[in-house]
Amino acid sequence: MQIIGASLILLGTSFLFLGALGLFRMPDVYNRIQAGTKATTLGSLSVLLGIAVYYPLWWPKLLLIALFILLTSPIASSTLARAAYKTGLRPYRAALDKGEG
Amino acid sequence: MGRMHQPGLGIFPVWLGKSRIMNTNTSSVNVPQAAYGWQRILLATAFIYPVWLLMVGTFDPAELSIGLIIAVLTAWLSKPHLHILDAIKWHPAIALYVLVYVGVFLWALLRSNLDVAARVLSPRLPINPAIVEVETHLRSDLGKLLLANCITLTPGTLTVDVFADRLQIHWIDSTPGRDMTHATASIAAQFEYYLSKFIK
Amino acid sequence: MSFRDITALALLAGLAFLLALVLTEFPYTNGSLNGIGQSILALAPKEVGTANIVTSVVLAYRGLDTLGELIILFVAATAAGMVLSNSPEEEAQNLQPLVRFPAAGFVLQISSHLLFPFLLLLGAYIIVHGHLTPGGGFQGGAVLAAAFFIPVLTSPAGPFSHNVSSLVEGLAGGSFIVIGLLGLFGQGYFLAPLGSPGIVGDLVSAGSLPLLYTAIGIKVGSELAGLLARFTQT
Amino acid sequence: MENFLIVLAFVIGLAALALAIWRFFAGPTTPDRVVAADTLAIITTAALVWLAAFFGNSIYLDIALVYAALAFVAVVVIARMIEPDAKQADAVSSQKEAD
Amino acid sequence: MMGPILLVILPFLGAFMLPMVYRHYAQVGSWVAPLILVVNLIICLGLWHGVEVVGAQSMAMGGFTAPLGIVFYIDGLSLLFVLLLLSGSLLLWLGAWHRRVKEEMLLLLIVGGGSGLVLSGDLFNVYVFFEIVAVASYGLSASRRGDACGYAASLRFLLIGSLGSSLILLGISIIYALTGTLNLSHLTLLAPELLQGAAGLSAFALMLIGFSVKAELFPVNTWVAEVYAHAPVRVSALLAGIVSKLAMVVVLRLLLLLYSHEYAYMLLLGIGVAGLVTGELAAFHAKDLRRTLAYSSIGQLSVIAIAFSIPGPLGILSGIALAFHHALVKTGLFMLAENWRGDFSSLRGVAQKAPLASFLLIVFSLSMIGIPPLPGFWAKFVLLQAGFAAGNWYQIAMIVFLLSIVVEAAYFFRFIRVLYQNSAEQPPSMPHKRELQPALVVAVLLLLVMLMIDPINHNLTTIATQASDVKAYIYNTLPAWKLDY
Amino acid sequence: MNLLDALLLLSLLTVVFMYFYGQRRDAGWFGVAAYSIQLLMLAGLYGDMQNDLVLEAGLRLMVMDFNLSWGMSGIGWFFALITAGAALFASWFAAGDWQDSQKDMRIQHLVLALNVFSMLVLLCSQDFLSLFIGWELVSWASFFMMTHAGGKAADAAYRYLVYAMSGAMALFAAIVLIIVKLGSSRFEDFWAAIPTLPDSFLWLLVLLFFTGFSIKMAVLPFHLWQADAYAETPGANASFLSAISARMGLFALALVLLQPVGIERLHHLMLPLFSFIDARILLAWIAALTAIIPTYIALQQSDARLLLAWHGIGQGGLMLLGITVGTPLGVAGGLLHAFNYATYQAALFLAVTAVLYRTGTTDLDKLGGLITRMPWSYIVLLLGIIGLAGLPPMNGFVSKWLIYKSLLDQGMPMLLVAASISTLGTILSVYKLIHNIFLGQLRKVHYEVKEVPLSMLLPMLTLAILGFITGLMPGLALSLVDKAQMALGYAPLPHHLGGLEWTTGSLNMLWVVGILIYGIAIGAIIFYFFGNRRHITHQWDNYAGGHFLSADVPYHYSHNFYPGVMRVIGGWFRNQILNIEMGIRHFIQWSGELSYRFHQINHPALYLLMVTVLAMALIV
Repeated sequence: MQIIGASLILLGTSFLFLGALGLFRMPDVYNRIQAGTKATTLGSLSVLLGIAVYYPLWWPKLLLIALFILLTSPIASSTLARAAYKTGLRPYRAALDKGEG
Repeated sequence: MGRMHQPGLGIFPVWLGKSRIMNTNTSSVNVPQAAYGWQRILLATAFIYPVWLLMVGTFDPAELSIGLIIAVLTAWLSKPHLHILDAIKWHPAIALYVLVYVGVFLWALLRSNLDVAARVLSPRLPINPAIVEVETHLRSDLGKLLLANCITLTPGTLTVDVFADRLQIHWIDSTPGRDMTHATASIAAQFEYYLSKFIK
Repeated sequence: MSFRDITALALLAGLAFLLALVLTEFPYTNGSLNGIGQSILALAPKEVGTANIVTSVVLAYRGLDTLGELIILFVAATAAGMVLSNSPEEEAQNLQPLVRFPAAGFVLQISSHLLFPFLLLLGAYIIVHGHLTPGGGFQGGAVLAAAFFIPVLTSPAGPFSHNVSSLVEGLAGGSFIVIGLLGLFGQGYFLAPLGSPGIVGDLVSAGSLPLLYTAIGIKVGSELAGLLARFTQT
Repeated sequence: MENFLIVLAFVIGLAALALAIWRFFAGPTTPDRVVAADTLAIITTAALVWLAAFFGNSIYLDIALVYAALAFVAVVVIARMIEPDAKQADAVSSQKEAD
Repeated sequence: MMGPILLVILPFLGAFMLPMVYRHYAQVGSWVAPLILVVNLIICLGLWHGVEVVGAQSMAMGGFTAPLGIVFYIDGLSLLFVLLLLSGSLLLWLGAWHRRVKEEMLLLLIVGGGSGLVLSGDLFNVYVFFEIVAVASYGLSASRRGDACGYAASLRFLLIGSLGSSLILLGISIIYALTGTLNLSHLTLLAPELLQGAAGLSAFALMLIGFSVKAELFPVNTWVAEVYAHAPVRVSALLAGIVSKLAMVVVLRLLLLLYSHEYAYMLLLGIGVAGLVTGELAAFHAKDLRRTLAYSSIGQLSVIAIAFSIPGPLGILSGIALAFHHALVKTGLFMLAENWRGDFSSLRGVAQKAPLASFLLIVFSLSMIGIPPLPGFWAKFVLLQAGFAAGNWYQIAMIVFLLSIVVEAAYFFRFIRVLYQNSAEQPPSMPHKRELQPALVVAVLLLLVMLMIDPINHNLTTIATQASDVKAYIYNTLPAWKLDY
Repeated sequence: MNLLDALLLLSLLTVVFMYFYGQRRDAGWFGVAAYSIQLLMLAGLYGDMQNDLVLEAGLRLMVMDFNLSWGMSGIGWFFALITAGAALFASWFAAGDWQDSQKDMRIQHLVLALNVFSMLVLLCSQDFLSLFIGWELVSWASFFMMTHAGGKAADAAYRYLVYAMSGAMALFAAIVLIIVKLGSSRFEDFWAAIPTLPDSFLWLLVLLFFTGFSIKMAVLPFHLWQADAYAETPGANASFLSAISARMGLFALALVLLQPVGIERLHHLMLPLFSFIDARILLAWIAALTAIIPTYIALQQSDARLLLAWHGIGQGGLMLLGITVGTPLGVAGGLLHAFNYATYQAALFLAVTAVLYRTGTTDLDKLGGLITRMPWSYIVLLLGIIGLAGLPPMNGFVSKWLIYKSLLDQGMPMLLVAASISTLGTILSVYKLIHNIFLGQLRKVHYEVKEVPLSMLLPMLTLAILGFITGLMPGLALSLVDKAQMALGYAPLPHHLGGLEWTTGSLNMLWVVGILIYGIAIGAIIFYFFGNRRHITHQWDNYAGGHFLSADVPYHYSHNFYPGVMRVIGGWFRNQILNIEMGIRHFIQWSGELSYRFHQINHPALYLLMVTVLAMALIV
């Protein structure tokens, strides 16, 4: 059982790392938002789940945290993306031309 | 553009202060109807109280009673925000639809993460971003919000902004030649289907 | 990098070095908790009745400091309000100051409706459990303030009644002091604990401390909200 | 085995933290930094939960919750602040039309 | 013993309630602040009487005794400065801040915080009250509307003030790390053992510099001139006259109780002399009235620092006397400066238009310079006595001090003589009645002090002796079980 | 309440009265009455001024455990007499028509009364604290007297203020040092302790006291302020100021230092390194230089008031010289000179003011020939300058004679030579004064000038006559000097109405004047009976440089008056002291600007860091 928990935590941190890596590698802010928020959301959920395996009694609060992250993470990314768009940042140029063409 | 939506956000409880401003400044889009005020509060309490229970995690009588008071108070203080609850379609199978929706959503979240993982880990960094607009049939604000959130968390897409009935979406990989508008619409439609079961 | 920056950096480095030298003089052998700390650890559950020792220090042994910190925040809010508000006349008429920001995007606007009750509840939870868990009036107050602030942020043109916020603020601060004065007139000491300590760990325990924390929480919340709203609206 | 997994997770988490911090400092635009901050916040929330487990004390969960809430608010606030104000927004949009 | 805490709490309560009262009962609202001040004044006088009868006392907050809880220490010194704060605020209130809610609130908060500052017997508590006073003064200093320079000055004030506060906090944490306690009397007990090392003394240095920001000491007083030049005169008077002294009192307490050490005395003396020289010279160079007054207050506070750095009751006595005199006279001077802005040359011929104000200006200036038989002379006289009787360094400081008096006379009369010259242009108007009233009250007080110099001297001597009695401080504060330790 | 209390009270009441009613036209007459009564009261105190007794005033204060008391001794009484007299004449002069030319008579009356009062307070001081209080009162009162005219006077007064404050601070330091050392501020305690005080401490005290007092007297290195300040003060008050104000320094110096420390002790205070110079010689030479240098500066002046004011400084040096000689003869000479000087200097200033009143200027280059228009003023000025030059029959001769005599007796020939040089300069410059104003050609613009009204003429004439009478019968003044001398512990001079009998020589002015008048009478007889008939020409018919000038060639030789003398001594005027003053002033201004800039920094945190690091580095 605890192996499962530990694996979930490992999986979660891996996703967190992937998110951070995406943040690191992606060429423009929109793509960074995509990579960063998605991966970290799932990553943190996974970590929470892993902890819940360790401490089953904590599930109510962990669930609450998870719900909160699920709710706020897309809101934050969307708000950020909008702000970036409003400041006039264009999506990654080379690809955009092709996409519209 | 974005300023079209200015629903009446009575933020701090102005009604306490008998402010002169209140009647003039709240917009007409979603004015809370006084007649249904208490119903909404009741409904909101029903939503809020379980959250309290989740927070405290016990059934200690003191916690329960204080929690009830706080829940009602919170609901009352949130009065100007409660109009979004009007969007819910009430019918017996609502719980089921919500569950299905959550399942679909989680599945999409998982897929999207794998997608991101693949892209990030790929040495070529296969991305091809574009911004696409798509229409939605959902009418309520809550519905559109949930839709936007879903789209944000599904593979390769990110909601940048929402206008009256269109969503502005950033694609991480828009393959050349593919009809992006159509592809987006299909994704939106998928979630819309489940959402429209319980939200206007 | 100007000469001034270099000077400042050199000075900072010198200060750090000197502080490090001073650090070597500290009596580490005593352990981190020395005389007073140990006394409080031993006495607090019995005298005050909080599960969270920090709270007993914050509200009982050093209740006056807490009041002081509360007032620092209050002063800051008042001062900022004075500086940022447009003029006394406008203030008196409760006219809204000029708005610099346009309304927020749809997503944020709608989600603020969802977030508001949640944050409110969270704040209340933190405040009410201040004597049991870490956090308390200040942290809970911050969450409350966030709850009230997000709607302001999403639509700065919306009405934020500074009158009401200052009213709530005054009442909450006043009630803290009144509780303290009750101690003064009842027990002869300002902020003397009222009521019985109760059973450590219960929600209803530690006498009047939860009430104090509630007062602090509401006060901090309204204050920070008002302050943030001022900053946004100016 | 499980200890190894946990330690590995810890190391990976640290690496993630490092990358996010790098982005936070590297920029290059303000939105980039905010994204990094957002990511950092989520990672920290997870770390706080993990800390609660490490100490076996559930009160850290409260901290995690409050932290998550406040961090979110902070990110949103900054996102709002970097949005151009009314005048600049018009300038930006007109420029967009000119494009 | 409810008095001391009421001194602190009532203004706070008043500040909390003021907006509400104003909102609903505007007429009542304008009387809340003075009422509280008067009540506090009465309480303070009652306590004073108590101290005269039974001597210094302490009072524990919440019933938690000394080393654990927070204690207030009530002796002549603290009550004296509370009295100064209360009466000064009352004077400055005179018909001025009517219906300006926020300013009145800040004034009340300064009163409450300042009373706590001097009464408190706990280091961290002192810091908290100091912060209250500091933040309120940042606010007040920016209370003139639409003055960009004033805002910039206040911002700088805030900046350096917060830096100073952090230094104080650093010093307090060092002390706490060294001793494990924050109670002043407990610290006094432990000080000879634990605080006379490099760490303890550097804590003093940090705290001294932190408090110096508010006490306008060298060289962290660079905010002074611009803030005083742009803030409303009442605020300048309050900050220069009263608030700065409160910080000095804290420094005095630290010096007396914890740091009777050569280094501490010499540090304070050095800072004082440097501040005296730069302050007076800068005042000499200043080209407008309010900056001159601001720099002059830097010089005066440096003199007070020098006085406090002289070991023994005579130094304390002279410091207190100088502080009081400066508070009184600087208030009066700032009041008169309300309408007299700008370059000196624009003040030509003012005396014909405002003979009374000009006369008061001369009297205040003479007292400031220290011309007998005005009270300023006696304060300086005591300081010189104390200084010349102390060691070599102090004698050098006294020579500098004497020379600075010459400079002082030079800059005061550089603008006073302008007032009496004839001018073709229309001179600036005379001070408004609401500024002239407090100035007149100050003048009357000055006269009273001059007539009663001997009883005042005796009282102050008692207070100074009491304040320098470290043993009494410990015995009055700590419970018996701690003393055996 | 004794007579002294009444005197002080009356003086104070005069101040109060002048404050409220000073603007009335008859306030001057009230002043005359008040000062006359004060003078009478002082006369009434004549009998009380025995040996070294002090008449205590009723007012006593106990301040800060120090006794403050006032009382009058002989020396105070002597100077008080001069003060009240000078005030009487100033007020008399101002009471009449002269006040019409003034705009601010109320303030003038007020500051005069204030000065008299503060001087009386100073003269009555019986301990160091009351001395300092009185000293400051006098300083500020005279500052206000100088400053109220505005313009250049205010600048001069400001300069005076800085000097006075410096002196006061030296004094303050000395007083506090004494108090700290002895624990008492009473004169007696100090005097009693003097033999026990170490030389170094005494040197310090002598220097501090001398600096403090001599600034008021404008003794040499501190002399720069006085002439401008006195010259610019409105006429009546200027006469008062120059007659007595600076003498307060002399009084204090005599009271505090010379008499109690004693000339003997001063004589044994050797200058370190330069052991051939002792304190007494030092003081004497400073006094002698003060007598010389300002006199020759006066010679350069082209403004009558400035010229007179510069002479005041020189005469002060002469008085100090007499006092420092320290024999009964010398002290009597110094004191008598103070008295005599007051009479003729007041007369001179009033005469010049009279000229100013009629012509509107005191610029010596713009006047001339007024003798036909203002003969009485001419006579007053003539008598005055005879006194100033120290020639018989005026009283200046007597006091100078005493001083020279004492110098001779003490074997100080070089000082005598110095004093004579000073007198030479005086004679040269007073001739310039009278010539440029009254002699020579009358200027066209002054055709219509008339003699000043009787209200102004009377006090001038009275003063001049007073000067003549005390010159004729110096015994009158010497009997006053006796009192002062006894208070200082010197034996009174054996004197009679016409002069004195002294071991090394005697003086009888009655004889001297008699012979003088006899000589003049013989000359007149020769002139009128045996000489040519009187030949009256027009004032413009004159000659200069050997050329006759007719009435149609206006030529008045006043500009660059003593070119020859100036060519000889001009090189000596290098204004070294002025340069030092300028240097100090510039240094203060420069460092003031530096300090100001220091406070104007935009990054105050730097200082904070700096001082923190420094303070911590000192201990760690």
